[in-house]
Amino acid sequence: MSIKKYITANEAVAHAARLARVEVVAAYPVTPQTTIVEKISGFIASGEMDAEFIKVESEHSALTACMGARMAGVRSFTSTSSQGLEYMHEMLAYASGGRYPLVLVDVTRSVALPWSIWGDHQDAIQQRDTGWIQIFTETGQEAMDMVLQAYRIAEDRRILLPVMVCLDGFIQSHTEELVDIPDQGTVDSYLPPYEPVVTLDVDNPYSISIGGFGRYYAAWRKEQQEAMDRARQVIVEAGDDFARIFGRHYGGLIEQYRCEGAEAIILTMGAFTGTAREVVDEMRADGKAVGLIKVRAYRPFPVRELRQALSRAKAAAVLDRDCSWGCEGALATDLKAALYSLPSPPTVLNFVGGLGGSDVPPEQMKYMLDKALSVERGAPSTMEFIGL
Amino acid sequence: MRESIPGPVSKAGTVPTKMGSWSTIKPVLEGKCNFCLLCWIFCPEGAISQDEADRKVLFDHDYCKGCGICAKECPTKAIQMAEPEAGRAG
Amino acid sequence: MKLKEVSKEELYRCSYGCAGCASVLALRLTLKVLGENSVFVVPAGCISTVSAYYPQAPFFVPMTVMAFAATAAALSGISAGFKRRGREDIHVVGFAGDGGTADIGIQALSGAIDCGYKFIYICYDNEAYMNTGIQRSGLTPYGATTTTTPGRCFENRPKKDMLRIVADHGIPYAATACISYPLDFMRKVEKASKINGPTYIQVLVPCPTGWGFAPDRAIELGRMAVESGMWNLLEFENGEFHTTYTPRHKRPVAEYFEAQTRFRQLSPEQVEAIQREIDSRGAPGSS
Amino acid sequence: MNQTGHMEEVRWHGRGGQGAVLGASILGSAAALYEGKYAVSFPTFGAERRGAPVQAFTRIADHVIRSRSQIYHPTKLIVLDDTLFDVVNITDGVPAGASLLVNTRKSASELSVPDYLNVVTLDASAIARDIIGVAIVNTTMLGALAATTTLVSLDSIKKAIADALPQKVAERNMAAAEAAYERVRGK
Repeated sequence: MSIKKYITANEAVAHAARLARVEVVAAYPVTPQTTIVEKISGFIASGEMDAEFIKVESEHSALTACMGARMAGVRSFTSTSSQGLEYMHEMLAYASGGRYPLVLVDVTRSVALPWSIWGDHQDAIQQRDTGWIQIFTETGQEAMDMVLQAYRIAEDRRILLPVMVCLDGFIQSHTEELVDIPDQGTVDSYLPPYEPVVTLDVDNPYSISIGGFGRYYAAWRKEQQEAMDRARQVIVEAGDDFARIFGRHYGGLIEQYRCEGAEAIILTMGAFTGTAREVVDEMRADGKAVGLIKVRAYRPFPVRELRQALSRAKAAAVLDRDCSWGCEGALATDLKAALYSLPSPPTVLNFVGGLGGSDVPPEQMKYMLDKALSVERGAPSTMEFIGL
Repeated sequence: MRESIPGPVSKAGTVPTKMGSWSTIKPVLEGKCNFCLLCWIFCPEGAISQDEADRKVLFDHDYCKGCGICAKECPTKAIQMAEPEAGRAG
Repeated sequence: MKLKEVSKEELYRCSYGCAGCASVLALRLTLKVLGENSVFVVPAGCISTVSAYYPQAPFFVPMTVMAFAATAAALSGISAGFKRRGREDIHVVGFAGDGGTADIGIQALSGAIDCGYKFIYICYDNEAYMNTGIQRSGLTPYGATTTTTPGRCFENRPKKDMLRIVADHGIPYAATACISYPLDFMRKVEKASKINGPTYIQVLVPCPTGWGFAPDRAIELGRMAVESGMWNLLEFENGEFHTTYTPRHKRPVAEYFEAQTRFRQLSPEQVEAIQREIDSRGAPGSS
Repeated sequence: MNQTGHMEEVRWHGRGGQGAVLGASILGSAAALYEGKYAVSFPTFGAERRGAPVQAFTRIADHVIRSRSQIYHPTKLIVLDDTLFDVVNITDGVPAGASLLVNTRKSASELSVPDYLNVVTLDASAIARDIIGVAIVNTTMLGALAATTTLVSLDSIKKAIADALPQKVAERNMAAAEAAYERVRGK
């Protein structure tokens, strides 16, 4: 029997770690992630969760300790934000290159300087090329459900890559809403016990996470890319299986919302997708042909799915809560690359907004979509900051 | 192994090259070995073994890098460093 | 422990280490004590560089290469994992150089000692970043040249006292050792392996390449370091320091300096000052 | 503003330490868990410091609430401390017909509030001090809210208080909510 609780997304994530039967947690406090591990500490103290909590001295050590636990053959969990994720950067690459099936929750937050504890996606985007599967979520429910799915995806023998589940700092992490918390038995039927492929096993010893000269190195990297490619399918499967058992489905790599016949489509990642739904509904009611694509998987990037979803639109309005300085919003760049081979691709308009915790109110999204409706297909791409 | 285990992993104890090829000089036992085992314990490469029956040490030239620590530390000066014999491996 | 009782099994072989590498020797002896029931975490440094290029795997026990700063954190994670799996009998060993321990790894080491999981952290101390070509570390002694403290710009700060630093964490067991005293070193490794908590051993490993001496003199140089008082064989347990070996014959520090090239820029007056400093030292832990 | 129906947007004004965030949370959970509605609640996002003006928000609707933007046009305002009128623009963005519930010893006419708002005042501090023992008025104000709107019932508020607080404390807070309810109803 599942139970409904009125809780924050952070609390929901803590429940997910508990239900995933995580055995080692290592974490370091950083706003707005901290309440996740506080809750987990509470679960361990009350006996609701049977796990070791390693109170490390830094995020660098947190991720390392999670890798260590995996080397010993047990499931681990960590979460962080912003500077903490930046501090983990080196170990993020170790984890993916070493093919560790870790799960990390990033409660997204802007990156200093300028100093800011508030939300945007800059921290996650700056880790884009570390080789992690990155999935953005919209609600507390989706964050919890995705953490459970993340263990399935990461530990799948076809994948063996770490997964970063992103939820938006504050507007998602600290917002309370109804969350359906499944019972342990149902979760167990979805997520089997962890069976590691290789560990530090004294009876079957290996040197693991070692190095190799050129061609070996390149071969491992190619395998890593192939696993990322396979992850597109595995993410969809994990979501479909989840839906069969729990009745909740989030749409695989992307979710299309009212895209039928849409001339202009707004693309979002994360919690502001909810606001965009309202805006699309309202504009549709006014007879405007607009739709929404929620990009769930940022890595692996849903190239084929986006190409199909946008093949008939004349313009895409991309909301980036990040920027690749000297270029543009990261999602916009990736989207353009994905659309390149279309015979007549839609115009991509990039809007960088919601930085440093600033709100993206419905008016801004309407502005984006109206602008997209007004451009001709094939018009030059633009990039602008909104909300200033 | 790489077929079943993804990532940079290798079976423990895989030694494709024996490092004896590195050395230009090799230890030889020429004097009286008192079987004190100092050369054995100090050999970085584990290239010295014990012949318990004859109470003397043996050198495995496949592993010896020719550092000469054994000769230096031998209290009876029984070990000499010498050019390897012609035609010998390493 | 006697030499005849030391395990004949070789559990580390065919590294790419330099001829006469005392770090490799320290690893070999560590494995003789701990045996097959041990796993190793090796960060960036000499030992990982000579031990971990596919398909080469000279460790006969499980090992992993870890990021430079991360050794001790990995030990906590592995130890916690083994605890969960009921395998606390397995020795979880970190094997890191002086830079990986006293510089970039000191934060994780401090944190891991605080966490309190069972592990043995061994610092093979060759007193500089030898793997990258002899750069100064926090454990380079006063007076030594390296490629980043060349010539007259020799290292002008004292060697960081890691034993005292880990002791001040309230670590259950810590020791210094020197590769030239193998039984003392191995006894300390054995002692550490029986402690149910974090332990630390720092073993001095003379480096022919970095210190400037012929490879066959590696053991001799370590002996000279101890006999000159430049290095002391100590233990810290039950909150107290004590000496495990006092050389019968003291040796002037000048002799130790003359046996290698890294101190040769020191003037007689500077050597004299170092000698006075050594002579004025009290019992371990008393300063 | 959306196709699925009406949504109540409640904005809480208080000072750090007065319980605005917990009040918003209890209101949301009362609606979501005991009224069969959908609700979300969230604080203003920032470092909370005692005494500093803070805001918190509760959205309540009969349908799934998707918007993640802040609340700019609240249909209900709850003010925990009347000194805030001098510090922040409390009625900013509030549409005509919205209701305003203020903890104050003053009467509605004494507050400089636009006349297109429905104002209810209550000395919640006195009730809280009497019954709870401290002047933390969030639960007291929730009792008053239940009396003035159809948003949530007093019963649901009391259940949500019982969920949120340790038993002894919860009992006193429930009593304070009830007292405020009766006081406002009696007006």
